[in-house]
Amino acid sequence: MRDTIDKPLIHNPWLAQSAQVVGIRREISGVATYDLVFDDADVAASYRFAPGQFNMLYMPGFGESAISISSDPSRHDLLSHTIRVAGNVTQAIARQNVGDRIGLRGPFGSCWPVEKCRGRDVVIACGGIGLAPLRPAIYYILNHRSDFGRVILLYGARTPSGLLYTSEFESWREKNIDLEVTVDIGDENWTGHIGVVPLLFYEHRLQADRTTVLSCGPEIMMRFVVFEALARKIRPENVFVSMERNMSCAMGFCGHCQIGPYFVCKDGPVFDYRQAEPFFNLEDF
Amino acid sequence: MPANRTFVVKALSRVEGEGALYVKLDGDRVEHVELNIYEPPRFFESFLRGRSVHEVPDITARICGICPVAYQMSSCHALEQALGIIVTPEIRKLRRLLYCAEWIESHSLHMYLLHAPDFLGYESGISMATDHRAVVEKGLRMKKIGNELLEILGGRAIHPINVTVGGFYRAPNREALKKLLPDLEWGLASAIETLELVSAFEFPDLEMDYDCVSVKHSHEYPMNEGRIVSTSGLDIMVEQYEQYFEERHMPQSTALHSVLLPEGKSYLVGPLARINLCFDQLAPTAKRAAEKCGIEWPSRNNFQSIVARAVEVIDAYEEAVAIVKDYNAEPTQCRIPYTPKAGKGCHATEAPRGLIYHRYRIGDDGLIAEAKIVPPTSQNQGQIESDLRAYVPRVARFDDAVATQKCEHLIRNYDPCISCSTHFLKLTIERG
Amino acid sequence: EELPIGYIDRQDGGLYRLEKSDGAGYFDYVVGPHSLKSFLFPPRETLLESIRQNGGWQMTAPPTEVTPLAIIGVRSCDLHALAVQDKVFLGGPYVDPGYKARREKLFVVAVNCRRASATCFCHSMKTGPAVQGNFDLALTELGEHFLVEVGSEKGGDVAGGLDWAAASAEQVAQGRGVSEMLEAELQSRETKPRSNEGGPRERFMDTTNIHDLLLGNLEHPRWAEVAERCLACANCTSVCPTCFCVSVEDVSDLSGDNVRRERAWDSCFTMEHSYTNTGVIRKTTAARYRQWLTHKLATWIDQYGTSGCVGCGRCITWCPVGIDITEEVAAIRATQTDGA
Amino acid sequence: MARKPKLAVFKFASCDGCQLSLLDAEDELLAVAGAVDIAYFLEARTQQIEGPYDVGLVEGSVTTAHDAARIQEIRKQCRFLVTIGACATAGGIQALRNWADVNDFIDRVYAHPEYIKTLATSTPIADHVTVDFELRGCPINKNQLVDLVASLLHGRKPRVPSYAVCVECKQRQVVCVAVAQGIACLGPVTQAGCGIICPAYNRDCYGCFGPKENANPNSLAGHYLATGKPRGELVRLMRNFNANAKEFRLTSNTVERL
Ligand SMILES: Cc1cc2nc3c(=O)[nH]c(=O)nc-3n(C[C@H](O)[C@H](O)[C@H](O)COP(=O)(O)OP(=O)(O)OC[C@H]3O[C@@H](n4cnc5c(N)ncnc54)[C@H](O)[C@@H]3O)c2cc1C
Ligand code: SF4
Ligand code: SF4
Ligand code: SF4
Repeated sequence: MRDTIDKPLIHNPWLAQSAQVVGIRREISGVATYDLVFDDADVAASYRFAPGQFNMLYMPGFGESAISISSDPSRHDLLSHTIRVAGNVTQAIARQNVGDRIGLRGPFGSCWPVEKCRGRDVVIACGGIGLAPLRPAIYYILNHRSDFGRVILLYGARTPSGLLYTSEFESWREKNIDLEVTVDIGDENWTGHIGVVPLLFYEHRLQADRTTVLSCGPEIMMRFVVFEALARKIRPENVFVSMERNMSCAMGFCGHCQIGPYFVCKDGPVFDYRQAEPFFNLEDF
Repeated sequence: MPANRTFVVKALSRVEGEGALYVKLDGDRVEHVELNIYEPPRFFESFLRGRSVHEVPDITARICGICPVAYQMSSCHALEQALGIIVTPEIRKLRRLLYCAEWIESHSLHMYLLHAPDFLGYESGISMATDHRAVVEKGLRMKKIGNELLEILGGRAIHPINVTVGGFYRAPNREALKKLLPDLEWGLASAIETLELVSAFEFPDLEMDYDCVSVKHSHEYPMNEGRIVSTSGLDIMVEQYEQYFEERHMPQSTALHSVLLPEGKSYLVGPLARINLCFDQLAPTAKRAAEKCGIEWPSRNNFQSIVARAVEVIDAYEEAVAIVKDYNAEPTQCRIPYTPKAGKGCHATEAPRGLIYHRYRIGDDGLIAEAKIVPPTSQNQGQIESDLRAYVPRVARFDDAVATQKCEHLIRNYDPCISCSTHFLKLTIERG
Repeated sequence: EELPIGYIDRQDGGLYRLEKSDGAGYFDYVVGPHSLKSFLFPPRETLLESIRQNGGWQMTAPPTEVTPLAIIGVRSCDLHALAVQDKVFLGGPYVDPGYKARREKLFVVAVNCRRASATCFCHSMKTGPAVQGNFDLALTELGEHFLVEVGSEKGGDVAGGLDWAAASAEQVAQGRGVSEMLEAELQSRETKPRSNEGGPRERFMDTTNIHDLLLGNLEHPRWAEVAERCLACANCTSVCPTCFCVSVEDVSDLSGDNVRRERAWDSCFTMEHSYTNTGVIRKTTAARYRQWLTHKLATWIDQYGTSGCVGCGRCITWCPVGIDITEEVAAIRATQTDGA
Repeated sequence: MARKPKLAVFKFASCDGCQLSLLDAEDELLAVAGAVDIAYFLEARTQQIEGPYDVGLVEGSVTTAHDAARIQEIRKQCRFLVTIGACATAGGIQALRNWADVNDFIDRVYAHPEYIKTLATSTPIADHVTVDFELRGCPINKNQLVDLVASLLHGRKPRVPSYAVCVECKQRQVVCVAVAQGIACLGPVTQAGCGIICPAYNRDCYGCFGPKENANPNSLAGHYLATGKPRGELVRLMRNFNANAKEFRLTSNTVERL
């Protein structure tokens, strides 16, 4: 016990760092991507993150929100966050302009197992804004494309106008990513799939023993993705989901993000299905 | 001016509540004046029946958010009389301190935010602050200190929770009170400056033959107890109140006018009445300041009630300083225990706006069987109408807006606490 | 705070009374409403202060200056709770700076209990009654004398500086006897017939396989049943010496230019606790009670390697309607729906 | 700079205490008056600027037919309507009439009952029109009111917790009066916000802020009954300023019928 107390305290983990908004891209209605650069050059130089990790973005007076990093992990000059306007904090962020400053703590949480996927096939199944936390994983794979086998990206949204990052799709396809896009409700220009993401599993033959599934989106969608993956004999430890819970500290102090034995903030947000299984289908837990 | 003119003022402002004023003029002659009350009745006396004794001060507080302490104090005293409870001198002092706090708060609010703007030509204290920021800030701070005192003693400023039959639930924290002492001393000094400020105002010249009524105590300025006296020579025990005063329900209104028997005359309660009747009981500093402020006491001009309020704030601050200085230990007993039993009791105290009378009967089951409450505003209402009857002819020459504003000013002299079940709203003057 | 010397406490579900007792010594009241928790992990604390300054924010963490604090009369259950909170705030990848600073300046004078209240069940949780470490000095009341045990260097320095007589072997044995007797008495609760004429039920908890028992019964009807009684008022979690949930909120002035980020004790019983933008996760009181109990007694073990309950019984005493953690566990054990 | 938001304060059947809270915010009053345009506030100013208003604060309950019509008009005038206080959010103490015969009340007090126009019930504003936000309390807490104004100015959520009074009691380390003294306290079923003054002053919480979310007064009343509190006392405790709030109303009726 005592020895933990004597562990030197490197920095105050509650202290947010000031970062400047250097770019804002409107993605879809109600969602924009914010590029942030730390004010403190030392902080900027030492900051590293892994795909799937998130930051706590701070708007003084409003509060903090957990936001996944959506930029390329190999880029050290800026951090992107794709944010959907939801409530208090995200609305306040949406009122910021280029040049304004916000607070940032991070990175926090577990990451997509991209390292362990080297040499394997990867299925990325995501819905709506769930693509944002997976984009760093996609970039990672693209940066090391030859290290991976088949890479399938199954992406869906309610409508075509709800799809993120569509301008990048071409370049992803060029780099040999099987990209299937689906929507719940099409419009007159829509010629692609109609239906929910889990159905896209039927478009592909997967090799169970060499496939890893990464999924992020509404819980109900992830439940069916897991179902389809397991039905194809993919082992639960190779199926990864990203969970969301109220998060007030990101360090396991506040207790809000617990799911069973896990703190989503430090044990998650990315869990393999072995971990998530006991609690995944419980209401209210 | 047209011979027949009616002006309607949508709302009487800077008084607590809503209602209407109706004036009918025949040339310069006032044919009819009527203050109409729009406050919907809230039936406190009815639903006090069947409640426990200890709940009464919590409930009566809700009659009025502006002077809850007055209601609580009168309830407690009346019920203590019914139950034969005698409180300790320490409790008595703390109650007086509590009342001082409410006077400070209520009077400072009225003087600085509601009434002074009338004299200085502003539509509100808020507008006045643009030109006289320091003055308004001083008033706010004086008011705030009153509220802080209320919070320490009562738990909160509006509807205090620490007041109960038999005393207090918890003795006020000594340290907290002592810490407020410098503020109270500042308040005393500021109150003296306030008196200088307001006694230099220009007062419309409306001398009335008031029959002033107030509680009077042999050596204290009246707050919690005393006999009931009047200018016309009344000097009775509180128990006799209902033999001399009667509430009459005026048609067209939810208000009950209180009149002095047997003639059924209207009378004046409030700061001016108190100072006229109890000048000698003022605390020394307050008395000295009142003597040299240039107003002749007794005053028959209720526009000078603002001066009376300023004097009373000095008195209240002065007493508060003395009581707090003296408060060196929290009393070991701050609440006299009792068992509810059948009995009757009544009591009158002095709310910031004037005399307030409560009477209760406790039934054999120990619950309230009957309650009667006479708030200050219903007592003043007849007098307000009389004042207006005298005043309206003098302002009839002005156009509607100005005349209304002047009538409102007059009504504000009374600082009417309309929520005490009585409310004003619109002024109609019919000129025929 | 004054010590209620010469008093004993009478505790039961939703009931706490201090009563004068002739035989009572200095420390014969047992666990009171407050634990060490509030000293090391204050109910409200400022984490960060932000001031708007030329277009940006000046963000600073308030200094964690602390005055050394000595706490006298800490019981074994609370010492175990202290160890649990140490794990939470100091043992993970992140260290809470405020807790750390206060913890380092803490001096603990423990006391070996001579009696237990009806709500105590430290023996079930293996956390008492005898103090087992994590203190600076420990006292055992022996009639006229106190037996003092030194538990740390700091404690030794303090004791060394005082003119105390060395204890005889006999006295040491006598001291040990105090705890052993109490322990035996507590153990006997488990075999006693349950109803002891009208007096409060003397608590104990069967912890056999408790982790799997609770997690295997997440759909047990008892959760809904306890929710009929539970007020979701958060008294239990607040008095619990190990519960650590907080809410973190900004407090700002009217201009919005001066902001304090504060944390305050929260509870899994509040709605805010599981709020997310897409809905409250634990809407029902049943779900909240289940979260509390399963965390305290089961998933805590996954997280920190020990139970979150130290058997102090505070949650039983200070529950306004006397809901009893030991009874709820017993009820689930008696009627488990799962083979666990 | 953007146009200052227009604020209006309206009064229905009430004691005026809640609107007074704005004037009681002495430290912030002038700053508030600088930041918003106080367009209509009879208690404080003569100036009355016509609607529409950005924010309307409504105090008091609906007890007359005229007021029932007036609140409809006010709703049309206000973009964001906030009810302040127990009267406006639950019907207030005057809702006790809902358990009695109003005519009986009137006859006792007034000599000319024919002039008294009043409804048989006292109802909260939300029974009549859509309400955007509620500030509870009898009276409201002025800090919550100032925070509400600030939150409207800055476009954020007001900080108004929905948990029990007990949460703050424990935060302030106040020893529970129910457990340690056997006083029937409403804290466990009442929403926090008052600053837990009552338990801190050694007395029962009597429910000024109304039922907390997921309130369970049935269980609490059952426990108090079981530990010897008289039925009448519990009925009266629930029948105060929030008597007409659903959870309190149902429990007081249940206990009364026992
Ligand atoms: C690990 C993780 C990663 C996330 N990544 C993204 C992302 O990349 N882009 C994005 O748009 N959103 C993301 N979210 C969701 C985002 O955190 C919430 O939408 C956001 O906190 C809502 O805050 P608000 O203040 O605008 O809403 P309000 O409804 O006003 O919420 C108030 C506060 O409650 C908490 N809260 C509310 N909803 C959530 C939630 N869903 N998750 C956690 N805390 C919540 C926050 O502290 C928030 O400030 C992520 C959530 C988690 C847990
Ligand atoms: S769960 Fe109850 S008995 Fe266990 S440590 Fe917490 S308060 Fe004490
Ligand atoms: S168990 Fe008891 S103390 Fe805990 S939330 Fe429920 S009623 Fe409150
Ligand atoms: S809620 Fe209470 S304080 Fe507010 S107006 Fe009504 S009676 Fe007065």
